[in-house]
Amino acid sequence: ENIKIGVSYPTPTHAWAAGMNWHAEKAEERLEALYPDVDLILVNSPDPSAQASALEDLMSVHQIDALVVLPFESEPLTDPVLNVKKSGALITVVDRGLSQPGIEDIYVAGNNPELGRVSAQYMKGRLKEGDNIVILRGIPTLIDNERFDAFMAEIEGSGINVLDHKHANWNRDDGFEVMQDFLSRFPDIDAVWAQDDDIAIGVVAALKQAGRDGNGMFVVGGAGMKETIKGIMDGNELVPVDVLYPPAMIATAMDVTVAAFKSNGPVAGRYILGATLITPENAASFYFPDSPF
Amino acid sequence: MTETAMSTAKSSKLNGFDLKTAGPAIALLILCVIGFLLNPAFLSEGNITNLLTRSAFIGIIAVGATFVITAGGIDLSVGSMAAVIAGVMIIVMNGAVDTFGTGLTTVLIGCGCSIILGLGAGLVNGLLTTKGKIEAFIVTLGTMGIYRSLVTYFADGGTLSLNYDIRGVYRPVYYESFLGLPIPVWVFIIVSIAGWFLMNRTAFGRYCTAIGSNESVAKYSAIKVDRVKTLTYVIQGLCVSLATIIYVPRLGSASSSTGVLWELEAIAAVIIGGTVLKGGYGRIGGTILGALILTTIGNILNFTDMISNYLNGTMQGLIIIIAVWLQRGDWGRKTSAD
Amino acid sequence: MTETAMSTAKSSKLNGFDLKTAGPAIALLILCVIGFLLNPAFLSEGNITNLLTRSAFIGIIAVGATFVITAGGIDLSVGSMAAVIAGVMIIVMNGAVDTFGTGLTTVLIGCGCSIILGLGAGLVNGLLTTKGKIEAFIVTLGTMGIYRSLVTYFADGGTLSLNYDIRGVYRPVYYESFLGLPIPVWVFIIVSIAGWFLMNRTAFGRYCTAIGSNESVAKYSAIKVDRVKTLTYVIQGLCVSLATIIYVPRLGSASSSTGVLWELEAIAAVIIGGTVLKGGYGRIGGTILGALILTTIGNILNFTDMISNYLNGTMQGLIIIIAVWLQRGDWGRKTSAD
Amino acid sequence: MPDGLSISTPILSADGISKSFGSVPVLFSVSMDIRAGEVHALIGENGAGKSTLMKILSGFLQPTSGHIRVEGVDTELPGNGLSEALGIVLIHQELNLAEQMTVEENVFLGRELQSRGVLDRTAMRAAVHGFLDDIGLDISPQDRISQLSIAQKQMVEIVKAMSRDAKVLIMDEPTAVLTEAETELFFAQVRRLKERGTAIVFVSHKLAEVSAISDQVTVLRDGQWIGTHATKDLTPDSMAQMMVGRELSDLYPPMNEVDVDADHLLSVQNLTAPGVHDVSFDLRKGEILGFSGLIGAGRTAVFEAICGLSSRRSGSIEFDGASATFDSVAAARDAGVVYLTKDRKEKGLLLGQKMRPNLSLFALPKFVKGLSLDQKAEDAALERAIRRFDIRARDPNVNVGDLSGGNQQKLLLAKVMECDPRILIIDEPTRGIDVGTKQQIYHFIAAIAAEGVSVVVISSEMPEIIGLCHRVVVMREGEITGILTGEDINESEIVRYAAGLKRERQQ
Ligand SMILES: Nc1ncnc2c1ncn2[C@@H]1O[C@H](COP(=O)(O)OP(=O)(O)OP(=O)(O)O)[C@@H](O)[C@H]1O
Ligand SMILES: Nc1ncnc2c1ncn2[C@@H]1O[C@H](COP(=O)(O)OP(=O)(O)OP(=O)(O)O)[C@@H](O)[C@H]1O
Ligand SMILES: O[C@@H]1[C@@H](O)[C@H](O)OC[C@H]1O
Ligand SMILES: [Mg+2]
Ligand SMILES: [Mg+2]
Repeated sequence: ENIKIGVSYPTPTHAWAAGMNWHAEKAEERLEALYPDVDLILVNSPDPSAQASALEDLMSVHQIDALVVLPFESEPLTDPVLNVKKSGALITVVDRGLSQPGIEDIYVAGNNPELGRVSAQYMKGRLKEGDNIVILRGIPTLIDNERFDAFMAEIEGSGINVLDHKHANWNRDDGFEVMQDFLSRFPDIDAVWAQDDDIAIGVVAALKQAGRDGNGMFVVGGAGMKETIKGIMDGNELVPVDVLYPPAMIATAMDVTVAAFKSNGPVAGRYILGATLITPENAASFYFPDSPF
Repeated sequence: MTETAMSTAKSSKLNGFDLKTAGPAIALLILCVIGFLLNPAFLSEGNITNLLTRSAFIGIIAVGATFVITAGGIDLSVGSMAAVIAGVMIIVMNGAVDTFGTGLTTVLIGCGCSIILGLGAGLVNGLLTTKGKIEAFIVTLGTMGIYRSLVTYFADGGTLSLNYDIRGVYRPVYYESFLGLPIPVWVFIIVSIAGWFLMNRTAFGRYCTAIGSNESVAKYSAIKVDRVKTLTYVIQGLCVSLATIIYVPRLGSASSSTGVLWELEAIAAVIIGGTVLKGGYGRIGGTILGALILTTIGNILNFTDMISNYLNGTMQGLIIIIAVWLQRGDWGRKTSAD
Repeated sequence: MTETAMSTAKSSKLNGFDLKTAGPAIALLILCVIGFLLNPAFLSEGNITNLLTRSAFIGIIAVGATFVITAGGIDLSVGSMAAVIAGVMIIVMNGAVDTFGTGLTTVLIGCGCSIILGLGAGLVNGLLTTKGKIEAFIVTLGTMGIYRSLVTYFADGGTLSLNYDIRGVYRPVYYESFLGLPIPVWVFIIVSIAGWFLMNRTAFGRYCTAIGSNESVAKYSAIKVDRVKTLTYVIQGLCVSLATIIYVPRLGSASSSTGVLWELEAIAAVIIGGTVLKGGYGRIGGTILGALILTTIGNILNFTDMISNYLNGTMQGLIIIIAVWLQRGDWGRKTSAD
Repeated sequence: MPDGLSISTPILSADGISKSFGSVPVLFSVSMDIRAGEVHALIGENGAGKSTLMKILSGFLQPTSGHIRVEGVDTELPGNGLSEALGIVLIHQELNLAEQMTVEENVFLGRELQSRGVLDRTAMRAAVHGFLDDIGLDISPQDRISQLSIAQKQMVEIVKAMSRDAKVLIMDEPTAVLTEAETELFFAQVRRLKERGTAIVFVSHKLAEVSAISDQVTVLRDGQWIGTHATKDLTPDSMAQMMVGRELSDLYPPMNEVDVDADHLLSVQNLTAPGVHDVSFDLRKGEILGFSGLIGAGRTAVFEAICGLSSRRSGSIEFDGASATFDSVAAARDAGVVYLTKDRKEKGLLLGQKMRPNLSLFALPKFVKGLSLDQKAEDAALERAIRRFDIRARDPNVNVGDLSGGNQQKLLLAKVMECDPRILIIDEPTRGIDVGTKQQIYHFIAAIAAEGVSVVVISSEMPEIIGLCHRVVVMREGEITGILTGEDINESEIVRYAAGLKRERQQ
C-alpha cells in the first residue's frame, strides 16, 4: 500500500524557483530512498490555471494521499486546493498562503513582509537622513506588494529618500537595464534595494559599468543565492548582506508531510521561516554549494 | 458537346483530402492511446471530464480565432483580453453586491459586462486594423500589452478576488454538470456548433474565406471587406468573453498571470486543426480537435514523471510539430514538384 | 497610334512611398523629443550609449527576422534559441577551462560553438518548414518550447554562470568601446550593413522578396524556393548566435528567463520598420529603426515616474500602435475605397 | 522565312503526348514539331488542352505518356523553369509576376546579372530600359508591377521572355489583353526574333492574328490533335471550323434597334474620380454602349467610380430617374448595377476555391434562406451556369485556378450574371475566349439587351465594339473625346478619337 504524495509548484522561470525545484527533487530522491512505500509525484505548472489542472490530475489520476502545494497565486488556487482536500488528502501549503483559512493541515511559509522590513532596517542602520535610494521590485504580485509595502512602512520617517521604484521582475537583465536608467537619471544614489539576488546581480553589473560602485554604495538583495552568500562570506562590500527567503522551504514541507505519515508525533501546524539577515558572521550556515541557487 | 463537358472524376480528390481532414483526429487518437498506456486512469470518466472541461477555454477562444485567421487576420491579444475581462467582471460583481446582493442578478450583471467588454475589445482590434489600416499583428500585440497591464493596474499588481458569497452562486457554472457533462463543456459544444454553422453554412463564413483568399476579389464581389474583418474580431471578442464567463467561477480571481500565452495556444489549436495561417481556409472542426490535442498533451505530461519536469516543453513542442505533420496528411507520398 | 499607346501615371506613386519610409524615423524622433522633455538626461552620452547597446540584441535578431518575414515565414523560436545557445556556450566554455585555460582560446571556442548552434538551430527550423512542409508558425512555436525547456534542463532550472576568470577575458566584448562606440553597437552596425547589402544588393535578397511576394512565381523562375527559405532561417539563426555572443559577457549567465519574449520584440521591430508581415517587402533600415524605437520606449518609461509602473504595458502598447500608424504614412489622406 | 515544310530536325517536338490530371485525361497522344525560325500557332477551344501542352513542352508539367525531344533527342525536361537552361522559355497564360517587385527585378528574376556576388543593377536597369524601348513600353524599370495596368504587365511578361535569349519561346495567349496597337509592336518583336532563328510557339484565340503572324497552325479539340497545316493554306474561317468541329454562323448577332425614346436608365454628369476627368454620358434601357480607347484611357476607372469601387471626387449620377450614390459595390449590386472585371486572376475569382463558391459569391445574399445558405440552390445555379455558359471542367471539383483560362472567364461571367443585373458592365468580355464561345457570348449580350437590360461593353477589341454596340464612347486620358453612333462606328473614326486626333465637345 503506497503512500502517494503530490507536489505542485510553479514552473521555474527564474533562479529562485529553480532552487526550489532543485530542493524538491533532492527531497524526492532522499525521501523515496528512505521510505520505499512513499511515492512523491512532482509537477510544475506555468500559470495558475495550469496548476489548478495539475491538481485535478493529481487527484483523479494519481489519487494522492497528500498534497504539497506552493500556489502560483493564493486566490485562484484556494478552490482547487479545497477540492483536493475534499478528496480526503492531507494538505501542506508552502510559501504563499491560501486566501481561506483552515484548508491546509500544514503551512510552511516564508515571510514576505518580514523580508521587506529587515531590508529597510538594514538600510536605516547604514544610511543617514537625506540619503537617496532606489528600489527594483519583483514581478507585480502579492509577494512583491507585501515586501514593498512593509519596506516602505519601515523606511517611513527615516529621512531616507526613495527616488523611484520600478519592476525588474526578479530578473537579471531587467535589473541591469532598470539600474542603468536609474543611474542616468539620478546623479546621486547611495544605496539600492534590489529585493532579490537575481536583480542584484544586474544592479551590480550596471553600477560597475557606470563606475558608481564605490563611495560606500551598497546593494541589498534577497532570497539567499549561493553566489551572493559566498560573496558575503568573502567580505564583498557592494553586496554586504542578504535577507533569507530560502527556496529549500519546499523540501521542509515535503519532509514534514512525509513525517505526518511516518512519525508518531503530531506534525500539523505552521512553520514560519524567518527572514534572517545574512551577514559575514552567519553566512556559512546558509551556504549550499551544490544547489543551483 | 455540352453534356460531356462535365465528366465525373470525383474519385481522385478523396484520398489526399480526407487524410488531411482526418489528420488531427488521428493525432488525438494516438495521444489517447499513449495516455492510456502510460496510465489506464487516463480513460477514467473523471479524467475525460476534466480534459473536456479544460479544453473548453482554449477551445472557445480558438473558435473565434478561426474566423480571424480565416479572414487573413491574427489576434494576439486574446489571453490578455480574457484577463482584463475577468478582472473587470470581478470588480463589477463585487461592486454590485451592495445594490443587488450576492445572488443571481449580480452574476448576470457580471456576465453581461463580460460580453460587452468582449465585444468592445474585439471592435477596437477590428477597427484599428481595418479603419486604422495597421497590421493586425501590431494592433493586437499593442492591445495585448495594454490589456495585460490594465489588469495588473486594476489588481494593484496583485490578485482580484470575487466576493466569496457570489462565488457560491456562480461556482456551479464551472463545477456542475448537466446530463452528465459539465456546463463548460456544454458551452464549448454550443459555441462549436454555432461557429461551425456560421463558417460553413452562412454567407458570413463564405465572406471570411473569400477575404482571406483574396481581398480584392472579395471587394469586387460586393463584400464589405472592412466590415466583415471587423466582425471577425468582434466574434473573437465574444468568444473570449464566453470563455471568461466560465473561467471566472473556476478560480474566482484574476491577476496579471491570468490567460498568459492563451493566444499562442489558441492560434496553435487553430493551425493544428488545419486552418491555414495565411487565411482563406478555415476549419472549425479541426480547431476543436486542435484544442483537445493541446489539452491532452498537458494532461498526459501530468500523468507520468518519467520525463524530467524541465523537459515538458520539449515534449509539448515535439508533439505539436508531429501532430501538424500528421495533419498534413501526405506522409509517404513523394514530395510533388508542383 | 503607336507611340503614345502606353502611358503611365508615374508621378503619383512617390508621395506615399517616401512618407512610408520616413515614418519610423519620425516616430523615433518624436520619442526622443518626449524623452528629452521628460528628463534632459535622456540625451546624455551615457544614456544614448546604453540605449544603442541595448538595441543591439533585438536589433541583430530582428535583422535576421527581416529575411525570414520577407520570404513569407516567421520565427517564434529566436528568444528561446538565444537562451539555449547562451546556456550551451557557458557550459562549453566552463568545460574548456581544464584543457584550454581561461584565456582567449576558450572564449573563441564558446563563440564558435554559438555560431554552429545558431546555424544548426536555424537549419532545423528551415528544414522542418520547407522539407517537412509544416507551417512555420507551428514549427517555431514547437522549437520555441523545445529550446526553452532544454535550457531549463541544462541549467537544472536555475542559472548557468560563466567561470569567473573567463568572464574577465570576455567582458570587454560587452563593456569596452572602440572609437567611442561600445563593441555591441559595432556588431549591430556591421550586421545591419551586411543585412542591408544582402537584402538590397544581392540576388539572394531578391529571391526572398520574390518568394514572399508570390511563391509560385519564384518557383517558376527557377528559384530554389526551399533552399532560399531554409537559408533565411539559417541567417536568422546566425543573427541569434551573434546576438548571444555579445549578450553572454554582459552578465555572464543564462537561465530559462533569458530571452523571454525576444521573438515578439524582434517581430515587432521588423514590422514597425515597415516590412510586411505577409512577406514580399523587406526593409532592413526600417527594422533597425524599429529596434531603436522599442528600446527607447522602455528607456523612456524608466525615466519618469509620472505613469504607474503597472501601466508600462499600456504605454508600450499605445506607442507601438501609434508608431506603426505613423509609419503607414497616409494620415490625413482620405481612406480610399481601394 | 523558311518556306514550305523544311525538313530540318525540329528543335523541339512532342511525340504522342498524353496527360491526365488524376484520373481525368486532358490530352490524348498529341504530337507537334517546332522548328527554328518558325512561328507555330496552337489554337483550339477553351479547355482543349493548349496550356497543358505548352506547360509540358516547357517542362512545367510532365506528360503521363509520350516523349519530348530536344533537337531530336529524347529528353525529360526539368521542371520549374529550369528548362530555360535548354533555351526553352514559357510565358504563362496567367500572369506570372511578383506584384510587389519592380519591373527590373521581375525581368531578371532567377538570373540576375551579378559581378562578384553583387547585383549589377546598373546593367540590369539599362538592359530593361533597352527592352522597354524596343517594345515601346513607356514605364520605368523601377516601377512596381502592382502599379501597372494589366496590359502593361503582359508587356512586361513579354519583355521578360524576350530578354531570355531563348531558342524556343512559347507564349500562351500573350495578346489576349493587348490592344491592336500593342499587338503590332509585339509582333514586330516576334518577327525580329524569328529572323534571328528563334522558334516561337504562340497560342491565341484571335484568328486574324494567327493568320498574320504564324507559319504553321496546329489545332487541338478536346485534347485531341486535329491537324497541323501551313498557315497560308488556312483562312480564319477554316481555322475556326477545325477548332469547333462544325460550321460557324455569323459571329455577331443581328443588331437590335434600340428604342431611341427609351428612358435613360443611367445618366452620368461631370464625373471626376481617380483617373477620370469630367465625364458625362447616358445609358438607355436595353442599349449596348461600347467604351473604346487605348489602354489606360480611363474606361475602367469610370465604372469603378460608378460602382463604388473607388472614390468619386465630383459629378452626379442618376439611376432610374433618381440621383444615386453607390458608395459600396453591394449598394450598386443591389440596385442592379454590376461590373465584371478584366482582371480575373487578381480581382475576379478565388483561384484556390471550387466553382460553386465562386459562382455564388457576388450574388450570395440571394442564396441565403433563413439564416443559412441554400446549398441546393447553389448547386442548381452552378448546373445552370455550366449549361448556359458552356463551362467545361472535366472535373467539376477542380479548383478554379486549374480551369482553363477561357473557362475561368466564362465562370466569371456567370458569377456576375447571378445578380440579375439591370445594368451589366463587362470589361473585356471575351478576353481569352475561343471563337465559338465568343459567338455565344455576343449572342447572349444581345439577348439580354433585348430583354431590356442595359449593357456597357468596355473593350480593346475594335471589331467587337463595332459588331455589338449601338453607340460607342471613346475615351482618352480620362476624358471622353467622342460619342459615336450609327455609321460613325467604324475603326478609323474610333482610332481618331482614341488617339486624340479628333475630339468633339459632348453632344
Ligand atoms: N492542375 C490541373 N488539375 C486538374 N485539371 C486541370 C489542371 N490543369 C488543367 N486542367 C484541366 O485540363 C483541361 C485543359 O486545360 P488547358 O488549360 O490546357 O486548356 P486551354 O486549351 O489552355 O484552354 P483556354 O483556351 O481556356 O486557356 C481543362 O479541362 C482544365 O480544367
Ligand atoms: N485609384 C487611382 N488613382 C490614381 N490613378 C488611377 C486610379 N485608378 C486608375 N488610375 C489611372 O487612370 C488611368 C485609367 O486607368 P483605367 O484602368 O481606367 O484605364 P482603361 O481605359 O480601363 O484601360 P484598360 O484598357 O487597361 O482597361 C490609368 O492611367 C490609371 O493609372
Ligand atoms: O522568485 C521569487 C524570489 O526571487 C523571491 O525572492 O521570492 C519569491 C519568489 O517567487
Ligand atoms: Mg517520484
Ligand atoms: Mg489556356
